Amino acid sequence: MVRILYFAKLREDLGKGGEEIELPAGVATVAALRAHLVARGGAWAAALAQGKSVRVAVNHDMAEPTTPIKPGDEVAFFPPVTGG
Amino acid sequence: MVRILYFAKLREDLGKGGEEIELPAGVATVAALRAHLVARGGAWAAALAQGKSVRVAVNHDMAEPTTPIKPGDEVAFFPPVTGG
Amino acid sequence: MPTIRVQTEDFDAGAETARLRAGDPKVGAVASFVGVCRDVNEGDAVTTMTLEHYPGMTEKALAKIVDEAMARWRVVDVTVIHRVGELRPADQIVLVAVAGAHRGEAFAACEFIMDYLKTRAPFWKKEQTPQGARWVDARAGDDEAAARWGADEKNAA
Amino acid sequence: MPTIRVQTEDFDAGAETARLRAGDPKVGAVASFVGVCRDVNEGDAVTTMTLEHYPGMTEKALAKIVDEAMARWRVVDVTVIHRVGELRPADQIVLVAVAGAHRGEAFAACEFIMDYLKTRAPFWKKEQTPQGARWVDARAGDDEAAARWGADEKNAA
Repeated sequence: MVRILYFAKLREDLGKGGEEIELPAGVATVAALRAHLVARGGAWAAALAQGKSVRVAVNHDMAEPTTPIKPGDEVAFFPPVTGG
Repeated sequence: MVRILYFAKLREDLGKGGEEIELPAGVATVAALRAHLVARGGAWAAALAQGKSVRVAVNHDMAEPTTPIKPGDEVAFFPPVTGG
Repeated sequence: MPTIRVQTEDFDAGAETARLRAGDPKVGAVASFVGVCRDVNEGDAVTTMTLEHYPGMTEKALAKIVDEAMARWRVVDVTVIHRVGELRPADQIVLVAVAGAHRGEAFAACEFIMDYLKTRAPFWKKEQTPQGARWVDARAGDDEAAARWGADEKNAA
Repeated sequence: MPTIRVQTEDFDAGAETARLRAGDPKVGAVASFVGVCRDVNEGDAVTTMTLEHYPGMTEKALAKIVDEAMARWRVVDVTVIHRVGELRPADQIVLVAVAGAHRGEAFAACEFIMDYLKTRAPFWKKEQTPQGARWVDARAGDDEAAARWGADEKNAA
């Protein structure tokens, strides 16, 4: 299981703040997890498609597409940050 | 007449905070006034000699050796500033 | 020991800055920054703003930014306070205060922390305007500001 | 309208900064700096410090520096307060606070004013140490700081 969180506009567009999913076989990086979610189609494809500005954190650290993901991780998807 | 002021270490070294003097003939710049004061010898030569770090303001504006001086001006000599 | 807080309440910038330097007579310089909610953004009136964040990650991200600043510059101590929740124009949003022996390093560390906070700390602003609510867009200018310090990741792009 | 004061009394940096931005909801950024009297300088303990200035020129020199900053950067307002007379370690010496729409310009103007103040405003520090009284020497580093903004005159040299 990985815990996935969504924030800000992504949370609104997807209609949820988070979920827990079983990592499918072969999904072991941020890029692969994102592609897996895009494959759901609909709002998921629209919000997370390649080219959309989406930032990802794995276990509270900013991550890259190549950052590895393993069961037990917390993975957050969110728009570019706008604090300050 | 010009009004001359001395500040900080210069004031202490010269033993006075200021004086009024008649501008001698030919003394029409900051450099010429400084040379005129150095010619007094003693503490004046020691404090104001060429090569000593001395800053000058004419009528409250920072001045250069070539800045003109005329009767009625206020000319201040002081060490490099150290505020803040 | 840096102070890092994420809170809904307002803060007293003067008291925080005084506390930051209290007790260390080696401090000769305190540089600080307060970010304030403006009443207009991109030409539209802003009536309220809501700041969302990522509890759990936020403090950790801020601590990392502060640690990096303290590794780059010789500073004595740092305070970062960032508000979340609903804010109104003229409300304070963020305080970054840096105490150090000398001003150059205090200024640099303070501006570095703000630039990194703007591009790496998980906060998001939503504005209420007469035209409706909208999420604030990240600015390329903030990435450029962070890039001056050597940051290569982009936030806004 | 800039506020420029030279005074023996202490100041409340938080209150001054709050006042600086009050009433202008276009202000999104307040950068400020407080210089503090340290208890050590060049390896020697400092028990008290006396700040001398040039009454009549001081306010004018500060106003000129602030005007130059406001011509270079789009900022809304500036406060500069500099103390004179006798100070002790941990006492505040100077406050420079700049309010603007955006942080980059507020930071730049604030640091510019401090750098120019250190090299162009007629203040002189005399320290009391266990070894006796001494006038503080100007630092070449302060000239270098001012030179970053294009200043060509040297103060310390």
